[in-house]
Amino acid sequence: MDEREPLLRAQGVTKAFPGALALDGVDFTLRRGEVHALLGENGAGKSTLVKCLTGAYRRDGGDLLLDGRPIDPRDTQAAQELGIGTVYQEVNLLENLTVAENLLLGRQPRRMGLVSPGATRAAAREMLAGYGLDIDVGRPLGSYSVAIRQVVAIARAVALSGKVLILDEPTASLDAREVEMLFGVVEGLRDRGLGIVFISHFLDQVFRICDRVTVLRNGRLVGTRETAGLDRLGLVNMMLGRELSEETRAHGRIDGPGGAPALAFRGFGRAGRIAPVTLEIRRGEVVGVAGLLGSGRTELAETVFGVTPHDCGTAEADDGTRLALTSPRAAVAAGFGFCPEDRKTDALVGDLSIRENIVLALQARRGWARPVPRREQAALADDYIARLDIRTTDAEKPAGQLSGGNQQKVILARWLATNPRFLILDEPTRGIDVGAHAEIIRLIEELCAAGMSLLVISSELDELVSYSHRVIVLRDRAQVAALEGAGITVESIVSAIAAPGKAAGPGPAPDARAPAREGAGA
Amino acid sequence: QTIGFSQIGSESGWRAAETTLTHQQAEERGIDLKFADAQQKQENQIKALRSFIAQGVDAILLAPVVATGWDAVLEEAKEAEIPVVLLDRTVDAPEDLYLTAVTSDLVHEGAVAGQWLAKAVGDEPCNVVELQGTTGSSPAIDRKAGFEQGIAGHDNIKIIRSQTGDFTRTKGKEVMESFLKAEDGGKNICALYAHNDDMAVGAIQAIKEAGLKPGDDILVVSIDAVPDIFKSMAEGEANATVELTPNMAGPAFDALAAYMKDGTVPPKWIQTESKLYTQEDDPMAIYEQKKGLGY
Amino acid sequence: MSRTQDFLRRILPQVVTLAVVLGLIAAVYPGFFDISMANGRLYGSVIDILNRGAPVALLAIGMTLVIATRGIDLSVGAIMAICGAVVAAAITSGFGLAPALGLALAAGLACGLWNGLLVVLFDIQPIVATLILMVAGRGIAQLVTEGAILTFTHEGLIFLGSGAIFGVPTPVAIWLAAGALTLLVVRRTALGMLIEAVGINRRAGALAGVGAGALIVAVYMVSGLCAGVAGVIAAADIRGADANNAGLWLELDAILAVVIGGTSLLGGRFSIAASLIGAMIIQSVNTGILLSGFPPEFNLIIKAAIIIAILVLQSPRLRGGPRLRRSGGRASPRKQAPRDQAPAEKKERVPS
Amino acid sequence: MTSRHLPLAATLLIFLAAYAACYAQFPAMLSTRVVGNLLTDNAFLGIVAVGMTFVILSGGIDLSVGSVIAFSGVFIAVMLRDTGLHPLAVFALLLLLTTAFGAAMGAIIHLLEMPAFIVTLAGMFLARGMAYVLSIDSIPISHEFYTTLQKAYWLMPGKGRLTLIGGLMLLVVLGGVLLAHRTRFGANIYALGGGVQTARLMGVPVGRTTVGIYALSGFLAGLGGIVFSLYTSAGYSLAAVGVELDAIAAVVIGGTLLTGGSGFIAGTLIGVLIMGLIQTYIIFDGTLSSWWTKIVIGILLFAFILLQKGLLWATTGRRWNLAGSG
Ligand SMILES: Nc1ncnc2c1ncn2[C@@H]1O[C@H](COP(=O)(O)OP(=O)(O)OP(=O)(O)O)[C@@H](O)[C@H]1O
Ligand SMILES: Nc1ncnc2c1ncn2[C@@H]1O[C@H](COP(=O)(O)OP(=O)(O)OP(=O)(O)O)[C@@H](O)[C@H]1O
Ligand SMILES: [Mg+2]
Ligand SMILES: [Mg+2]
Repeated sequence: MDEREPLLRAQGVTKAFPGALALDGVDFTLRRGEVHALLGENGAGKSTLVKCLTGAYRRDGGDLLLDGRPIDPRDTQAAQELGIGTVYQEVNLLENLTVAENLLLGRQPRRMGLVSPGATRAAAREMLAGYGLDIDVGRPLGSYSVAIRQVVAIARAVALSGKVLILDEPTASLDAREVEMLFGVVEGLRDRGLGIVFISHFLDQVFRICDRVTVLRNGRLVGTRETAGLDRLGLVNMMLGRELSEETRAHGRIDGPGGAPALAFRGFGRAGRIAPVTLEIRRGEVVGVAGLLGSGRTELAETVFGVTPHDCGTAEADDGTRLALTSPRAAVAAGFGFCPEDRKTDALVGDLSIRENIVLALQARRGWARPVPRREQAALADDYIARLDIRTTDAEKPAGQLSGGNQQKVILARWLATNPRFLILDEPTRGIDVGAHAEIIRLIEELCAAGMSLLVISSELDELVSYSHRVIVLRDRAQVAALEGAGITVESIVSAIAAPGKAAGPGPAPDARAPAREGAGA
Repeated sequence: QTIGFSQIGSESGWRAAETTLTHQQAEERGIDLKFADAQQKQENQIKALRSFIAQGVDAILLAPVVATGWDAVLEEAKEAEIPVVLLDRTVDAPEDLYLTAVTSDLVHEGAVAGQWLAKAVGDEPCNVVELQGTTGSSPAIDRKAGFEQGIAGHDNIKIIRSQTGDFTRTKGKEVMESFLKAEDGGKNICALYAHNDDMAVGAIQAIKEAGLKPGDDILVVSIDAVPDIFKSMAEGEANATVELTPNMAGPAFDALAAYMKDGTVPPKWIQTESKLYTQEDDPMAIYEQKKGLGY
Repeated sequence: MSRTQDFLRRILPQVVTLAVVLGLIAAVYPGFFDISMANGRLYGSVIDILNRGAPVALLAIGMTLVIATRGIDLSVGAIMAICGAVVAAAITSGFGLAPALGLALAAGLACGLWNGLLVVLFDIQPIVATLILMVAGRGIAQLVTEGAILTFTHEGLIFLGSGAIFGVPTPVAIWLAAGALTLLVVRRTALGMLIEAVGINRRAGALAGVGAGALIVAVYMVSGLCAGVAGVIAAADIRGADANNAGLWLELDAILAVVIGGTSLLGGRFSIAASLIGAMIIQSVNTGILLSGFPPEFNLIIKAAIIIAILVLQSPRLRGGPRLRRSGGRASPRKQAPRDQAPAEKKERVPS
Repeated sequence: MTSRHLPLAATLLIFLAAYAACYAQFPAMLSTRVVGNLLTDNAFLGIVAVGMTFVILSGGIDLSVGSVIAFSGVFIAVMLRDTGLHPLAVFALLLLLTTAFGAAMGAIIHLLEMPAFIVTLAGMFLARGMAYVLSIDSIPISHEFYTTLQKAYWLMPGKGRLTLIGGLMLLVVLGGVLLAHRTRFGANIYALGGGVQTARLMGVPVGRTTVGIYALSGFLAGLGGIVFSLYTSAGYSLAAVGVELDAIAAVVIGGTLLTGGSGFIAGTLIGVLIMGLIQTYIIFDGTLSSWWTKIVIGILLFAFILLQKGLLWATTGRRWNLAGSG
C-alpha cells in the first residue's frame, strides 16, 4: 500500500438488489489531493458504489473510513455534514425551485431567524462566480438547459464538499468549453487537498485530469492504477475484459448512397424553436447534426418528429406523398423513430419491464386492438437484449432499475423494433461506455446499410465524423452550414460552429440563451 | 315585501315539499321570497342570514340545520331590526332573538309513534328494531327519545337493535337486511320503528325480499307522512305514520303579516299538529292529495 | 413464470385480507356463513355483502383504470345520482326498459366524456376537474327528479335491483360480468399496457406514439359508464331515484377499494381483480359493523381502525408486495425523481 | 415578477373582475358589511386552507381537516361543559391534540410509505368518529369568555364588522406566507413537492419535514375548529362536512398545483374569497332552487379555473404539453 494515510477508504463494500449483485466486496481508496477516476462498463456498479459512499443506499456490507475514522452516513445529509459533496448521475436538483434555492437548500443565510432571499441570491451568485455563467439565479431551475443545470449541480456539490467531491458523469451534457471550465475548478480543489472521484466514459478526459483510475466490472474490483504509464487500449481492456478495435475516420464517409431522396424537408421549421431548414435524406444515409449547447439541435429533432409541430414548410416521402408530422403519433405512423436526449423524462417508462418498454412503440403503432403476442414480445426483447448486450438479469426487470447506459440501449431497441424508415437519434451515445459506444456506432452503420435513413445529433464531433455522410451545423437555432463526405472533419465542423457571428462572444452565452425557454418552468 | 328563507337543503322528499310549499305560500301573498339552499351546512346558513341582513330584507325565515350556534347572527338580525321566524326546528338561543318558531314537537312525534305501537301490540312481548336518522341530527335524537317515552312502562316492548339509516331508503334497506339476518330471519322481530318514512319504505322492501309480510309479520311505524308510505299502507305493508306537515311557511307568513301590520307579537311557539295516520284513514286518498306537493 | 401465477401472486394479499375480515365477522356473529334459498333467491349475509357491494365494485372497476392513468374521479357518486334519475324519469314517463337504460348509460358516458375533456383538453388537474361534476352533478340529478324521490313500479327495471338470475342476485351477476369483461378487454388487448405506460410517464408514452389523450378520455368514459350502471342498480334496488343520497360519498369508498387493491395513486401498474376484492373487503367491514350491533356512533371509529389495520398490514414496509407509493411529486415528468432509486430505496429501509 | 407569479396575478385579476361584476348587479355587494362577512364567514375555511396549501405544496393532501374541525368543536364544548377549565386552557389542550393527530398521520405516511390520500381519509373517519363518541347531540357553548371574544370586533364605517376571527385568518395567512418563503422548513416543503427522491438526495430531512407538514395542517385544522366554535358558539359532530373539498378547491383556484412544488399561500386567500364570493352571489340572487344552486356553483368553479388557464396560456403562450399536469 502507500505511505500516505488515505482520505477515504472503502473496504469490501457489497450491495445487492433484488436479482442483481451490484457490488461484490469492492475496495476503494481516495487520497488527499488526487483526482481518482472510477471506470467501468454500463452497469459495472460505479453509481451504486457512489451512492453507498454517500449514504443514498444502505450498503449490505463493508466499511467506510474517512481520515482513518470509520463512518456510516445514514443518509445524504449525514454525508454532506461529513464534507462529502456529490453530483449524481442524473442531475438531482429541483426544477420547481430557483437556481439560488437549489444551490443553498438547507443552508440558506438567515437574518433573525428568517431566510433572506436577497442574501440567498447574493450567496448563489457568489457560488456560481467561478463557473463563467452569470444567469438570473432568481429564476426556476427548470427554465435552464440541461448543461446549465449540470453546472449548477456541480457548484452546489463543490460548495458542500469540505473533503471529498464525487462527480458521476458530470461532463455527459457539457460541451468542450464548459468541460475545460469544470476541470479548472477541479484542479483548484485538488490543489487545496480535496479528494475528487470522477466518473466518466470519456477516456481522454480521464487521461487529461485523473491521477489514478479504479476499474470495476460486473460489480467487482478489477484494479487500481496510476494514470501515468497507462495506455488507452490497456485501460479499455481492463474495463471490458476483452480487446476492442476502435477504428476512427479522419473525415466523413464518402460512400454516400445515391438515388432520389427518401425524405425531403422544405423550409421546415417552427417559429421560436428552429428556423426553417431544408434537408433531403436518401435511403441509407446518415446525416449528422452539430452545434453548441442550445444551438437548437434538439428543437430540430423535436420539430421533425412532431413533438412541437412545425408551423412552416413541408415534408415529403420519396413517392411524393406529403407527410403530416403533426404529432409523434403521426410521425410514428409515417415510419419515423426518435430517441430523445433526455431519456429519463421523455422516453423511459420506469415501472414497465424491459420487454414492455421495447414493444411500446411497436404496440402503439399497431393500435391497442392488435396486441403483439406475448411470445413475440419475449422473442423481440431477448433478441435486442442480446444484440445490444443490455446488462440485465431478465427481460421482466423494471427498466427503471437498469443502469443509465443500459436504459439508453432499451430506448434504442424500442425504435429498432418498429424498424422505422427514418430514425432520429439525439445524443445516442450520451452516458454509454466505450464498448457499447463502439456497438452503437457499428449498429448505426448496419442500419443505414440496411437502407434506414438516420438523423444523428451528437456533441462528440469525432463520433459524428466517423459515421456521417453529411453534417449540418446549427447555431442560434438556425442552420449555418452543411458539410459533405470528405469535407466533414472535426476542424471543419468546429470552424463552421465558430464561423462569423462568433464575434458575439465565446459561444452563445447561457444568459443570452436563457429567454429561449421563458415560462418553461411553470 | 322581501323575505329571505334560509333552507337546510333538499336532503329528503319532505324537505323538497317544504320548499315548494313555502314558495307557493309566498306567491299567494305576493311576497318576494329570497331563497338560499345551505347544502346541509350550518356555516352556509349563517352566511345566508348575514347576506340577508346586508341586503336589508324585511324578514327572515330560518329552518335551522342544528339547534345550537345561532346567537351571534340572530343578534345581528335583531340589531338590524329584522324579525326572524324559525321553521320546523327550534334553536336554543334566548327567546328574544327571534319572533316565533313554527315547528312540530319532534319528541312528541316519536311519542305518538310509540304510543301507537304500545296500543297495537297490547301486552304481547314485542321486539322492536329501530332505524335511526343521521347520527347526531336533532330529529334522530328527539324521535328516538320520544319513542322511548311512548313505550315507557310497557315492559313487553323492547328495542333490540338500533342502527342509523341516514334517513335514506338505500341505507334503510341495507340496515334492515342485516337486522333480519341478525335476528334469525326476522322471526325475533315484531315491529320496526323508522325515524322517517323513506327508511321505512326501504326496509319494507327488505322485509318482503326476506320472504316476510311487512305490516303483518313485522309491524311498521314511521314518521313524516310522505306520499309513498301511504301507498305502502294502502297495500297493507305499513301500519302507521305520524305527519310532519311541510306547510310551516303558511303560519309563519301569517304571524309576520300580523306583526308587521300592527305589531301583534305571536306566541313564541306555534306548534304544528303531529297527526297519526293508520291504514284506517283511507291512505290511497291521502296519497292522491299529497303526491302533487313535490315530495 | 406463467401469467396465472403472476396473477395469483398479485391478488394474494387482498384475498388474505378478505379472508381475515370475514373470519373476524364470523367470530362475532356465528350464523354469518349460512346460505339458504328464499323465494328463488340465495339468501344470507355473504350474499348481502356481494349484493350491497355491487355499486362500489362497479365504481372500483372504472376508478382503477382512471387511477392507473394517474387520474382520479370524484364525480362517480354524482354520476350515479344522475343516471338513476334519468332511468327513473324515463321509465315513469313511459319509455320502454331498453331505451330508458340506453338514456341512462348515455348520460353516464357523457359525464365521463366531460371529465375526460376537462383533464385532457383543458389540462385541468383530475381531482378538480371531477370535483366540478361532483358538485354540479347532484344538482343536475335533482333537476331531473325535481328534488323528490322518483318512485317507479316497472318490474323489468326493479328486476335489475332485486331480481335474481339462477338464484344469484342480479346486481351481483352484473358486477361480476362487468368486472370479467373489463379484465378481459384490458388484458387480452394492449390497452392495459398502454394505460400503464401513460400513467407512469405520459410524456414518454406520447413520444412513443401512444394516443395518450384519447386513451385518458376513454378511461374517464369507462368510469362514467360504470357509475351509470351502478346508479341504475342503486335506483332499481329501492324502486326509486333518490337524487340527493344515491351514491353519496361512494367515490371515497371506490378509491379506498382501489388502494386496498394495491394500485398506486401515482398511476401505473393496476389490477382490476384486486380492486374488486378491495370493494368486497370494504363492504364486509360495513356489513360486519351492522351485524355486530354496536351503537351507530361507533361505526366510523371501527371502520377507520379496520382500514388503518388493513393498510398497515399491506404496507410495502412490512410486506414486499405491491408498492402503494412511488418516488413522489412527479408533477410534470420533467421533475421525475430518478426512478432507478425508488425500488432500491424501498428495499433499503426494510429493517433487517 | 417572474413566470412563477403569473398564476397568482391571474387569480387576483379574476377575483377583482368577478367582484366588480357582482357589484354591477347588486350594488349592496360593495358595502363593508359584505366585505366583513366575506372575511368572518370564511375565517375557518381560510385557516384550514392555509394548512392544506402546505400539504398540497409538498405533493400530499389532507382529507381529515373537516372532521377535525367538527371534533374540535365538540371537544371544546364538552370540556367547557364538564370541566371547570378556562377556554384558553382548553384551546391549548385541543391544539396539542390536533397537532399530534396530524403528526401521527404524517409519521404513518412517511414510515409506512402509504398514500396521504388514504391515510388522511382514515383520519377523516377517525376524527368524526371521535366527535360522535364525545357527544352525538350538539352542545351550546355559553362561556362569558366566548361572548367577549365574539363581541371583539372593529365596526367599520358602514356597519361592517372586522371580527376577531376574520382578523385571525388574515394573521394566519401572513404567518403562512412567511413560513413558506422565509424559512428553511418552507423551502423544504417546496423541495418535497419537487420530488421526494431528489429532495432526499439533496439532503432534505424528508421524514421530519413530512411529519412537520401534517402536524402543521393538524394544528391549523384545530385552530380552524376553535374559530368555527367561536363562529357558532357550539360544538356539533356533524359540522363542517366536506370542508376539506372546499379547502382543496380554494387552494387550487388559488393557483397551487395539486401535484405539489408550486403555488402561493396568498393565492389560497384569494381562492377562499372567490369561493365565498360565489356563495354570496348566489344568496344575493336568491332565485336559485336547491338544485340550480349546486349546478351554478359547479359552473362558476369551472369558469374560474378556465379563466385562470386562459390567462396563463395567453401570457405564457400555450406551451405544447404532452405531459399534462398529472
Ligand atoms: N434500484 C435498483 N434496483 C435493482 N437493480 C439496480 C438498481 N440500481 C442499479 N441496479 C443494478 O446495479 C448494477 C449497477 O448499476 P449502476 O447504476 O451502478 O451502473 P453504472 O456503473 O453506474 O452504469 P452507468 O455507467 O450506465 O451509469 C446494474 O446491473 C443495475 O441493473
Ligand atoms: N438557453 C437556454 N435556456 C433554457 N433552455 C435551453 C437553452 N438552450 C437550450 N435549452 C433547452 O435545453 C435542451 C437542449 O438544448 P437545445 O436542444 O436547444 O440545443 P441542443 O443543441 O440540443 O443542446 P443539447 O446538446 O443539450 O442537445 C433543449 O430542451 C432546449 O430547449
Ligand atoms: Mg451510473
Ligand atoms: Mg439536444
